[in-house]
Amino acid sequence: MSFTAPHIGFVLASYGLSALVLVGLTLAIVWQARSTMTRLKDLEGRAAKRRKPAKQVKPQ
Amino acid sequence: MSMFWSLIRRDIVLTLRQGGGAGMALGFFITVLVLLPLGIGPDLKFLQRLAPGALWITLLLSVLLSTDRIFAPDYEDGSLELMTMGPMPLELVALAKSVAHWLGTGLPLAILAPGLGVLLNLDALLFGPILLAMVLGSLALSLLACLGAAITVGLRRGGMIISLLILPLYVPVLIFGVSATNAITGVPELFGPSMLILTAISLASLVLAPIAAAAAIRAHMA
Amino acid sequence: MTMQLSAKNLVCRRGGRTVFSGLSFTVGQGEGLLLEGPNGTGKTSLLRILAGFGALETGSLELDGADDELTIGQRAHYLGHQNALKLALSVEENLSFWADFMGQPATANTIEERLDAFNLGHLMSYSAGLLSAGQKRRLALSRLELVSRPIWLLDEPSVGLDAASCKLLAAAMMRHMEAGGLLIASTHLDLGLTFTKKLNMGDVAERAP
Amino acid sequence: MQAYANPTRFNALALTILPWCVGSTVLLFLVGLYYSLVVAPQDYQQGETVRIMFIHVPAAWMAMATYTVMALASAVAIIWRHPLADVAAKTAAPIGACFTFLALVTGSLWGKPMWGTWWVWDARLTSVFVLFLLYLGYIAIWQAIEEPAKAARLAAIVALVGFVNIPIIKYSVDWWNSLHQPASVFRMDGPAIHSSILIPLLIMALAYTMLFLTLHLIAMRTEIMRRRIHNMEQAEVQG
Repeated sequence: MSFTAPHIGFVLASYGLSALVLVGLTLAIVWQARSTMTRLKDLEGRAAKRRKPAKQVKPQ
Repeated sequence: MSMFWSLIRRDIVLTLRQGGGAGMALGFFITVLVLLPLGIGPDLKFLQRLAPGALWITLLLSVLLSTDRIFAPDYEDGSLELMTMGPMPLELVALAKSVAHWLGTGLPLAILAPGLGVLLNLDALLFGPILLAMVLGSLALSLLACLGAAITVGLRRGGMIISLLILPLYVPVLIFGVSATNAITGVPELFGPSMLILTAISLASLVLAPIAAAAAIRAHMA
Repeated sequence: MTMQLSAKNLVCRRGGRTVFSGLSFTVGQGEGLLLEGPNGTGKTSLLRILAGFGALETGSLELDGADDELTIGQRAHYLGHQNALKLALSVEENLSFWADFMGQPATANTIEERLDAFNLGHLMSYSAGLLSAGQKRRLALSRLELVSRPIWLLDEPSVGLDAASCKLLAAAMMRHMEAGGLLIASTHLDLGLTFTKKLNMGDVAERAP
Repeated sequence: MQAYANPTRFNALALTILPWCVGSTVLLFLVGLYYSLVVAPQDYQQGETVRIMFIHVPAAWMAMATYTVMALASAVAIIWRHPLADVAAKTAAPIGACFTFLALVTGSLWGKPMWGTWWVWDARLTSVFVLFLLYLGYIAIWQAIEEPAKAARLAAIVALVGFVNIPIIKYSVDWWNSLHQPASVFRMDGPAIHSSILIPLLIMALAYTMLFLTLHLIAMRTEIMRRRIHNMEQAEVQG
């Protein structure tokens, strides 16, 4: 691919933009996966803590 | 079948009494027709070329304007729930609602369109075709509008979403409606096929839209 | 052939929460089931599920003794907190629409009789928008007898009614049961009506896992 | 806990094939880009700008393919009420919308040197634009409804209605296009597909497909977790 050809700017622009959008999409999805995972771990942790303590008398 | 007509009669009476649907849509229709020349310029020749497309787009938007009032009032006061408990299947309820909306909004505009077309210097030859095309096309517009209303009934920003959901579905009606309208002055032999396809779209919507609308209402009821 | 509605260990879950479970009851002709219990124990959910809104998680719900295959909802009146009235229409127009829509067209004087049962007869031609909340509630109640349906599902029907109107409501419910109708109602007020069966949703929920 | 049985099985399955997907996606992109940018010859007519086709056409294909996936998943969700089906449809939409957006932008960038304007109402570009609106409508429905179960059923209806209308819209736009422009001077995918063009095109198409699969799996796992969180929070609040 010669970089001096006419309209080469358009080729670079379209590849660049495609890369930008696809990488951005990938990062967004991975980041969402991470943050949801931590939220779930934190919730499961708290739920486990709640079940662990000894059974109190059932409040009337 | 008197159940079917009772719903249509009630909706028409409500539209007339509250002066909502028909009046608002007509007002909007005329306003847009006045704004167009102000925006585009008074050149009659140019406006004439523009007229069929502009009239159809204005019809589309006018029908869309009154869409979210199709089911919303019944949903809010509990009538919609009661209608799902009637002996009549929900599909026919949706069909009756669509026909009522068509008779209240779409049809009057379709009949008045040629007259109002004069504002855009509509070619006299086109009065007949545009009347016929709009009468047929507006039925499909109301059926699809009713589908959009059923999907978004009770939603907070329902009105906004309706246009996003329904306008893409209006594309075929617009294309064949406009081509049927100006076929006479353009390519005359196109008039027949465009009109037939437009009618086909309306008939297909007559069957499919109420089915989807009923499914949407059931989803809302659960 | 007597009609009977029988439910066996119904379970209803909404958004991950068990609304009620292990619920069983039967309501025969001429019988009335009173749903008791604090708020949030699923009285409204049960009535709405019987009317056809929303689905059960598990459990069976049968209506035996019914000939054609109408759903329970199509055989029932459901009265929730809304009155399903169009304020732009007159009192008579509201009722005549629902009579036509439900497939039992009514003449003007049948409508007037039903309105008299809730002493609204004199308001026939007035617009529903002029009515007070109590009058609107009574207008909705008069629909129950205008369109005859074997099953009544009433969710706190006496809300917004004064003492006199409550008596009219109790009388209507009595007439319905005597005519062999089934009645399932939830209410906090003592309507002066003896229900043949009672179901306390409170302790049902307690037993639920 | 029946509702979560198969999603947990799905999670396990997804975890096993995910590394393979990521690996093949990266590999395919490397090979594809090499072929597209280096190996493929210049076009005698368009010169270098023909290379834009290698990312425009796959994006347009994926835009259509994703909507088809959404429609199929929605059909399964409505007919068999399978909990995973609407998770699949919901998570595919944003990815599909990105592909559609890319198809539009690269189409415009490709058209500029050819037709001298950024946007030409070419039949294909117009249909892709309407498809983009269908995507936005579908995503908007999910956001407008709080209760997941109701949102799922309504979104499924919107996807199916949209899917039924795509061929009608496509046909009417093509017909409309031929009405006003007898024959568009420049055909998007060139007169004949020469192998030197076909190979990079197919590799890139495969790369895009694998990228979709990878992202879709990750997004579905996230959605399943998000629903579990939603239910746990609700259970906690209502006690």
